[in-house]
This record gives sequence, C-alpha cells and structure tokens, in this order.
Amino acid sequence: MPMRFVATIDGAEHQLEVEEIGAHALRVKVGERQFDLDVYPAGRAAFSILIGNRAFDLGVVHDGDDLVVASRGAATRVTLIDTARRARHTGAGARPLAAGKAQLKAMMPGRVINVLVKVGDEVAHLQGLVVVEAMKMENELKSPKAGKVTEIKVAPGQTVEKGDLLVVVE
Amino acid sequence: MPMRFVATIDGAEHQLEVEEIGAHALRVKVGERQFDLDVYPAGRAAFSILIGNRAFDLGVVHDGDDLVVASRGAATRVTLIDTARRARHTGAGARPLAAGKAQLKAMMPGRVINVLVKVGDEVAHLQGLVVVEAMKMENELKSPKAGKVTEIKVAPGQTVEKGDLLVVVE
Amino acid sequence: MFKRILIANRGEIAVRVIRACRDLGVESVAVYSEADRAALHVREADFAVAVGPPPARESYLQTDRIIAAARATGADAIHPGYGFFSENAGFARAVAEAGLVFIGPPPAAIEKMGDKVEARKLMAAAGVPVVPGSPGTLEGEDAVRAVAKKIGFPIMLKAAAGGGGKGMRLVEHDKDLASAVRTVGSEAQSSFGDGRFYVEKFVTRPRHIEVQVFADQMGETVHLFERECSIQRRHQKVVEESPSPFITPEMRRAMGEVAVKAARAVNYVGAGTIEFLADADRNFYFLEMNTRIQVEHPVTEMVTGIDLVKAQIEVAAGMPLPFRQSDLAQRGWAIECRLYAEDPAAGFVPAPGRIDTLRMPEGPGIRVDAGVYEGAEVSLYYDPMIAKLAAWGRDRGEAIARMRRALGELVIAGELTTNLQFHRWIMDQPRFIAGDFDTNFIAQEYHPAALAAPADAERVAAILAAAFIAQRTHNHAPAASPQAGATAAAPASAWKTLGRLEMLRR
Amino acid sequence: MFKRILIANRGEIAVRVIRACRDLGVESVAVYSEADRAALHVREADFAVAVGPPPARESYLQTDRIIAAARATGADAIHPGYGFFSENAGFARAVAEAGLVFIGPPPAAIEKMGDKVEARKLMAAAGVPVVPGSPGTLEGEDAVRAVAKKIGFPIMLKAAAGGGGKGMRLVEHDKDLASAVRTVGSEAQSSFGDGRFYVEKFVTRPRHIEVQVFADQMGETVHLFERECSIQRRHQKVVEESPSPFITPEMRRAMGEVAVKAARAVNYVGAGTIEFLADADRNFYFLEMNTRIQVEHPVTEMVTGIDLVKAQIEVAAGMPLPFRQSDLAQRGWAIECRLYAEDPAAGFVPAPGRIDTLRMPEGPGIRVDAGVYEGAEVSLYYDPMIAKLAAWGRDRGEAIARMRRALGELVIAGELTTNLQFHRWIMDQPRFIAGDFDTNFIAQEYHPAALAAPADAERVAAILAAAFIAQRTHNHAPAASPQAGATAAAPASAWKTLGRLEMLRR
Repeated sequence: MPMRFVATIDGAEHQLEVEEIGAHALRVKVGERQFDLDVYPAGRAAFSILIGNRAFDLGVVHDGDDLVVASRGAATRVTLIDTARRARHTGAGARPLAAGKAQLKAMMPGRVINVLVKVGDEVAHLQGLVVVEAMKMENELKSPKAGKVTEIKVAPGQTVEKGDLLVVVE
Repeated sequence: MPMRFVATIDGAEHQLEVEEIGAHALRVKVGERQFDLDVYPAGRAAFSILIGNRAFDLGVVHDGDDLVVASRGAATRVTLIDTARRARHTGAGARPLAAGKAQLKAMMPGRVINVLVKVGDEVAHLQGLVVVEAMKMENELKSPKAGKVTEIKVAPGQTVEKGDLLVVVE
Repeated sequence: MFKRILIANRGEIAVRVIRACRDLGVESVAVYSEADRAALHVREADFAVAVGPPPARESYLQTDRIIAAARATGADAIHPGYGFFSENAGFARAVAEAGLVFIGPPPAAIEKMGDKVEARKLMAAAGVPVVPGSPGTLEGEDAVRAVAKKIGFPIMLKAAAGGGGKGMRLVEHDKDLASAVRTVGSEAQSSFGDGRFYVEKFVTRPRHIEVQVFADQMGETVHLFERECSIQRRHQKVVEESPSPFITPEMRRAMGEVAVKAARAVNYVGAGTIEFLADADRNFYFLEMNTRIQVEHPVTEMVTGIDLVKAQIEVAAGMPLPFRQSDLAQRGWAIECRLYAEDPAAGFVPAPGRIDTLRMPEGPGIRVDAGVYEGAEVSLYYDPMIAKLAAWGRDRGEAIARMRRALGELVIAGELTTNLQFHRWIMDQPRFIAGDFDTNFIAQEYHPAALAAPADAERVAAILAAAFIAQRTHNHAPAASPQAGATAAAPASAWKTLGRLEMLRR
Repeated sequence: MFKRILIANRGEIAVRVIRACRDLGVESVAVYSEADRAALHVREADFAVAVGPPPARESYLQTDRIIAAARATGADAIHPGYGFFSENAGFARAVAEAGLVFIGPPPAAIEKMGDKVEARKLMAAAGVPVVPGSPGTLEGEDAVRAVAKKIGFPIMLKAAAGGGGKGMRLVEHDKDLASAVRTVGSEAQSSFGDGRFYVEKFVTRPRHIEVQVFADQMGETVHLFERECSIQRRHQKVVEESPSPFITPEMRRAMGEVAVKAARAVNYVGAGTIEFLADADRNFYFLEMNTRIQVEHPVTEMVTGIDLVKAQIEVAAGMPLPFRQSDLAQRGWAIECRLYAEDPAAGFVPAPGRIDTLRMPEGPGIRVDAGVYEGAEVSLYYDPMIAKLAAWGRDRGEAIARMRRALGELVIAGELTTNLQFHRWIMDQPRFIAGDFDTNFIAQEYHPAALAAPADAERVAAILAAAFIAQRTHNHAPAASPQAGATAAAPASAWKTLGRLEMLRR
C-alpha cells in the first residue's frame, strides 16, 4: 500500500505517494504523475536513481526537520509530512507543521531591526518580512511562500538565535 | 587507570597503554615512550591529533578485525588486542589472535599454485610463502613477519576466497 | 630558504600557503582559534598552535600571540595571507623586530598604499592616472561643491581610511550633497576612527580590472597581466577571470606599464595588486593597491603558469624573481567562482553551519582551493567564503563550459546554504557569456526568483524519493530519539535495512 | 555536433568522456554491468543502461547490447574509451552499420595497426624506423636463428597478435633459442588464437617514449609531442610524464615527424599514439600504434592545453582539427601517477575492496581523474586502476614537488590496498628525480621493504591513539554484534559519546 506525504520543495507543495515495488524499486506519484524508480545507495547518504534510462545522483542530509537533497550544483530543502501520521496526531502537542504553513526562521544570530508586516497581511513569495542585523549587515529575510501572515514571533530590537521562529505564513 | 594493548602496525608489535586525562586529552605510552595527545574529531572517521605542536591528521576505518589508519599518503593496518580481555578469554573459542602470531591471508580469490614453505620453517620478513594465481597472474604472497611457520592451511590446486587464512607465522 | 613558516591566517588561504610550503620543502605552522581546532588548515599543517578565543581580534589579530607561536615552533618567517594582518604595517614591523621575516612588502609600502588619499597623491605624482577628484582630503560642503563643479556629478565621497568597498557614498545631485557630506564624515569617524574623506568622480558602468605586480628585493619589478573582477555583489567580488574580456592588447600593455610604475613608486617588494576602474571608453584609473596576495590569484596562476605564493616566499627569502617580464605570457583563460556560505535567495545573507556532504569537482582544467571538508563546521566568526573553484580553458568559452561542468559536479549540503546555484546562474547569463558587464551586473540582472528550480517532473520525483528513503532511514536509525515516532512508521522492508546499512557504514 | 553520446566503457575513462560531453553541451549515456549499478560513471552520466552481468565479456563486450542501448537512448555516437572495444575494428564497423558514429579511427586503420607484423612492415615501408628484426613472421628454430645471427643476441620473440606488453619472450643466448621458439608459439596460440610470431632485436635499457598524434577527416595530421612512459611494473605503465626528460629538441622534432608519417600511412583519423622504444644512444624505433585515447593523455593535455577527448568528439563529428601544428607548444611539465588497487608489498597483486574513506588532493597544478568515490566498491571484475593523479609545474622539479604534495594529501583506506605509498617512493628516488631511468627501473630499484614506515615515535603514538578511539567507538556502537564483547570494555567516558557522535553523524 502506498504511503502518502505532503512534500514541500523550496516552498512548493506536492502530494506524494510512495510504494515499494521491488528490492530497489519504488513507485512514486507526484501530483497526478507516476514514475517507477530504480534506487541504489551510492556511498554514504547518496543515491543513484534511474527513471527509465535517465540518471540522477542525489545526496541527502538532515538539517533539523528538513531534508536537504543535494543534486549536482544545487541543494534543495524538502520536508515530508506523513499524511497518515499527521491525521493520527491531530490535536497532539508536538505535531508536525501543518501543510500549507511555512515558517520563516533566523538563518543566523542577530538583532531584529524591523518587522515589515503585521498579522493578517497578504504577502507574496520572497516579499521581505523581517530585517535582521548580523555580521554588521542588515539582511532582509523574505517570505518562503505566498500567503497570509498568521504569527509574528519577534519585535524590533529583539536578539534572535539561529533557527528561531520569526514569522509564520499560511 | 590506563588500558593496555598489544598493538600491531604493519606486522610490528608495540606495547601500548592509553589513559584518558581530559576531555580531548589522551596519554599514550608506546613501549617506553610516553606522549600526551590532544585529539579532536574532524569530520567522519577522522581525527586531528596534536602532540605538543606537531599536527597529525588521521582517518580510521575498519576492515574486519583490522583498523586501517589513513595518514596522508599512506594507509597503515593496525590491530589492537586488549591485554586484560585477552587474559580473561584465555582458552575460550574465538579468542583474538595471540600476539606474536601473524596470518597470511588471501588478498583476492584465486587458485593456489605452489606452497613454498613447510611447517617449522624459519622465514624472513617478506619471504615468499604461497603462490596464488588470480586475474591471470601468478602472485607470490610474502610473509608478514620474520618467524617460524606454525600452520599451513592450503595446498596446491586449492581454490581460495579473499580473506581465507593461508599460513600462520609465529 | 626558510625552514618553517607560520601562517597567520585560516581557511582556504592558510591551506594555499601550506601547499606552497610543501612544494618548497618548507614546514608549515598553523595558528588556530578555539573555533578552529579541527579546521582544515590545522589538519593540513605540520605544526599547530592555539592563539585564543573565536573572535579574530582575540586570536588571529593578537600580534604577541602570533609571534610567540612562531618562536615556540621555531618558525623563521610569517605569511599573513589576505585580510587579518596582511596590510598591517605595525604587525609587519613587530615581526621584523622579533627577528622573523614578514612575507610581504616593506612596512613603508604598506603604509603609503594604506592611506587612500596619500596613495592617490603619490600615484598622480608618479604619472599614474587617477580618477578625477580632489587632490587631497576636503573639509566642509563648500570645498566638496567646488570640486564637484569642476569634475561634474555624479561624485563619490570616500573615507580616507576606507577601502575594499567600504566607506563610500554616491552623490548624484547637488541637492544631496550637504547631507552626504555630514553623514560620510561621521560614518568614517565611527567605522575607521578617521573622519577624513575625499572626492572622486563617479565612474558610471565601471569595470573593476586589476593588475598583478611582483617585485624582488633587488628592485626587479614585473606585472603578470590583468584580472577582471567586475562581477560583484555588495561591493564584494564573486567571480573573477583572467584575461579580461574587455581590454585590448594596447590597454593591457598600458595598464601593465602603469602598474609597474605604481609599484616602483613605493619601492614595492613581493606580490601586489593595482586595482583600476575602467570606464566604457576604456580609460582606466588607479583605485587602490592591495599590498598582499589576492583571493583571486589562482586565475593569474593558471594563465601565466607562475606559482605566486611560492614566488612570495622565495622573494621574501631574498631570492631573485624566478621570472622576468619577457618570460611571462598569458595562455588560455581562467575563471574563478568564490563559494560562499550565504543565501542568494535572501540578499546574500551569511548562512553558515555544518557541511554534511561534500564532493568537489575534478577533471581537466579544474582547480579547487577549499578551506573546508565534509563534516566541517562553517563558523559565524569568520569570512563566509568556504572554497574557490577555478576553471582553465584554451579560450573563454572553454573556461566557462568547464566551470559550468565543475559547478554541476559539486555536491554540498548540510546546515549551511551556499551560493553554488547562484554561480550556475551567472555562468548561464547571456551578458556574462558575451563579456558585456560592469560592477552593476548582479544588482541589475539578478533576482532571487532566477534561482527557482525548473519544473522537471522526473527530477522532482527523484528528489522526493531520495528524501523519502533518507527520512525513513532516519526514523528507524538507533540514533533517533524514541519519541520521534519510529514505531508509528511503515512495516519492515528491505529499505530499512538498506538505509541502516548506509547510515552505519563507516 | 552530436546530441547524445554513449560511452562503451566504465571507470575513470567513462567519467572523463562524460566530462568532455558536458563541456560540449552533449548529453552522455553510461552503460553498466550488474556490478556497476552504483559506479561513478553511472552517477555522472545523464542516462544509463544496464548491459549484462559483471564479467566484461557478458556486458561491456556485448556488441549487440551496447548498440541496442545507444538506440534505446537516442545516442548518435559511441565513444569506446580505452580497452574493451576501443581497438576492435569489428565493433567499429557494427557501430557504423547501425547508423551511429564510432568515435575513433576508421576500422581499416585499426586493423592495419592491430596486426603487429603487418604494422611493422607497413611502417618500415613508410620510412618509419623499426627495431631490427625479421621482416615478417617466422617459422621454426632455423629461421629465427638466421635472423638472430644478423641482428645479434639478445632478441625478443613476439606474438604477432600480442601487444600491450603481452606475448613476448626474451632470448639472451643461442642455447635458449630452441625452447623459446617452441613455447612462444604455443603460448601465442593459446592466448591469442594466433601462433604466429616474429623476432626483434632486444633493446637494452630501453625507454618507452610515445608520441600523441591527431588527424581530422580532411587529412590534416599533427602531433602533440611526446610522453615518457618508462616507469613500468609488469610491463604496465605506472608513472608517465610529458615532456620526456631524456630526449633532445632534435629527437623530439624527428619523433614528431615520424609519428605523423606513421599516422598518415594508415590514413589515420582522431587521436592515436605511436609508441617508440628509445635506446641509450637516442635511436628510436616504432613499437606499435595505439589507435585510441591513452590512459596517460592528461599529461599531454596539461602541457599543450588541448582537450584531447573533446577534440576526438569534434573530429568524429566531422569538424576540422581545432589546432594546427604551429598552434601547438609544450608549456611546463606534467606527471601522472596511476592509482591502482593493488599491493606493492606483495608483488603488485590486485587488492580490491570497498573504499571507506577518500579525500582527493586539491590546489594549484593538480588534476584528479577518479573512477571511484568514498563508499564505492572496487570490483575484482575489472582493471584495478581506480584514479589518476596528475601534477603540472613550470618545470620538472615543480611538477615532482606538486605530485609529492598531492600524494601526501591523498587519503584512501578501506578493504582495498593501493599503490599510493609506492608512488611516494618513486617520487623520492634519486634516479627518478634525475630523469635517469629505463623500463627496468622498478624491477631494479624497488623492494617492498622500501615502503616500510619510518620509525617516528610520535607518529606511531598518533596512529595508535586514532585506532584506539575508533576501536572503542566500534565496540560501543549499536551496530556492533552483541557477542563482540562490548560489555567487557572500559567504563563510561566522554570518548564513547564522542565516538558515537562521529559514527552516527550524517
């Protein structure tokens, strides 16, 4: 039986189904399109994947709750939310982030100089949300997706650590 | 209290004592000489070691019972036999190889063409012991140490697998 | 020749100097802050000495500790790399007073070129073209306005103690002049402790082109042609190349001659760089001299075949330059990309962190100068540049093609974010490929959306499948915390075993 | 230009061809045996097709499957690399008959040079110097003795179908002649299915020097100077360099001219190599022509700046040679070391296995062409060469110094054993450094005891400490089998945690 996930790649959401169909074979459905994959481990934390004759070489590492998939020349942040598990955990304490929500986190320690939006604002993808000063530079942190600002966790003047939640966009 | 080992490096035996004297500090006694080491992990399976101001960069991997220590430009096979544990296990079945013994193993699958020594022979370090044909070449396998041949496990014509014990020299 | 050289630096340049030492049969001594105990330069060196806490001013910028480290290890010379102490005449003097050799120019040359106003005067006197502007520093709005009248707007107000893209303000119209004069003075005072400033005409569509010079202690002075460094973000170079796709052979010859003249004017010794601004009409003006090895020196090494760092050491040891001007020629083309731990999708904000997977490109024409390794922590305390990739080709087209290939081979991921994809974007830009750019290129052309991944359904499927296996492995790994829900996962399968094997394989 | 090229090979040369494809904007198709599903060339390619079980004759040497793979993926050309099908005229014809382009010389040229006796006759007729000997194949002891009388002992009996160092027998005295004639004939019959042989004078202290040639379909034929390949073990090259430290400019010119003449004599197209033997008096003799790209092509690429594999593809696509003889010059010096999975302490016996840790050298002047990666299995089924290191320098001394540095940076360990330390030994040999060697160098100078680690007490202590931590980590790791005695180990300590973190860190 296929497992179902809500997958987020660099802010874009996909409905994902994965089914094991052989020793090294996976059937993957992304949205409406289905693919059969031949997947082999290639060294540590890397996979050689064939779709038909097309070859992909992907490294995967964990960064907190994110997975970072390194294809050659690029690194893509991915989150996979197990749909079944999310359903079971509904209402529980530390449940995973709901699909459709995106969190803006501090990339580095610094000081909040300005918050450019307020709760309820509609924002565009990559619109500036918060200005943080770090390493003597002012950095405008941008929205990971288009949507509505539902939470703002910081105020100007506040010091933040790397990974601190700044803003939630839904 | 220091731990004691019989250490073998490329066939040469050393008496080794190791004591933890701090968070990243080891006191190591090799034979009669004692050193204090500052040891830091550096990536996966590698260590940066300082002895005084001298810097060493060593990778370590396991190959069966051996440890392979990769210093730059060389790889050294090491075995460490815990002296205390060996004493406790004396007489047990799968006890570690006694210090002073050295095993000649097949480096690759092949066919034994000739055995050049017999049990009881005194052999020199790197003296040829067994000739194995593999990949269409005849390969003379040499003694890992000087000593006396105590066991011969193969005969001409026999097929061997990689890692098979061929000869023991004591 | 020296017996042992201490490198008063860290990161890729420290490793670069260690390599030059190896090639010369000289031993190397690394210094390290507490944050750098397991840094690559410590791993690569023959000796290593701790010099203090992570902040550079408490470790790498501690003159006494650096000199003490040299003494403790029996080093007889100190190479400063770039940044840190490399253009600090006081440090150079302290090294000499300690009886050690500073691998760099004489302190007097550092000082003369360090004061931007004095350097400008000196260069003008030596017949080196400088950007039209005030002869020296100015005081007050009226003095600035008088110069502006003569040279015309737009103008740049520049802090005398600035440099490297810092302490500058553009004034486009007379009405903005008053406030600019006020702020640049107070900013310069607070940033550099020196409120003096001067005025230069603002060169529109400027290209940043620099000439590598080299001189020995006997006064032999040569140049090693130009480097084109116009691809910048936030006034910092991102991509450099040699030759420049912009200049003509005549301009190259003229710039080289002027650069040698500039170096001679300060009795220069060792490796130095004369930075020029070139305008669209191919006029070029002295900007500043960097009295040290540059980040981008590999492109010159690749086209001239000269090992500049080795030559620095040889010249510092009193040897004559191992090449004459007539020995030097440019062959082919070289391009360098600086790999930064930064997020190009978020205004190039530094994005350090651990590197969990790293595979560097290899093959024909590729050179890698890295300061990191797989498993290394890229620290917040220091420059976010983690590696340099350089590609050489017979011509610019081949160099670009090889750089594209190298960028495409590079695998890097972990906590950090890098500008790898941004470099791939640059290499694909028609204006870059045509050589038609100036220092405004990135500001004009780049938008974070340019880096969005292409909609390739098969690639997306492959990425998600890889993520799926890794996540499943993670959830089943013994290291995962028990409350992470491992038991809630799918039934036993070959994938678990596969994943676990991968995870535990040493 | 082609749209998509299938590479009928594996290992580093397949990766090398993929890189050339990338540089040309051409897509690449890998083929792989069951043993190579996760091999580097599969990871690097754009497409990949399985062609059979691990033994090469059941996969990489299956003409029909290779051509079917090309058709299935829409490839329009096939690059054979070296070895496998690269000098197989039948395969080249089959490719052409399938409507695809074989990236190599015309089948007729392969055939003419493939028969060593015919090639010898052809070359002699074209005015190319050949080693004195029999004009053709010989039958019986008396015929051989007659030739030996004329040219003098020692002589070599060579199988007509041999080559690459195989099927040869040295006869030093008349008394050994009879048995040699008997055995060489029967050996040649059993090894090559062709018992014919011929006789050449044995050149004492021979140097193996070869000349790279290149020709396009329009008949333009040039040479790219020489490579010195005398450092051999078991008749296989281990270290190559260009230029040769032995030949004079006159000899270089003469060899180049002769090589071009040889190539023209068979209407050669593409990249080829004329191998010569040179004697101590600097006479040189045609040995054989390799009608393919050589393993050691990078040293020529580094000194000439020409991308030979790219040029192969361009020429096969019908383009004119991208360089004329007058464009070509040697700059500096390049040396290549072949990294083999073999044990130099045990007679160079292949020693394959998994690579558990791998860090390749970087920095100025270093080129790496690897066929493996960290975690890869080096298989018994194929050639034990796993990577090539090349170093370029302004002169031979700089190239050797850089190669030493690169070998010293390389970290490789696991189940396999490599000849890394052996290369370091070569680079330190006075005769190698002096350029004073012939093909007997390794046989004469090398003894396994030469590789014994130096007695450096601190290094031994560091190695044992590293081993101690790793072993302890191993014993405490969750992956260790319970009966391995983990419970008998030492009390809880920071080291356990440290080790476990290292082990599990992803």
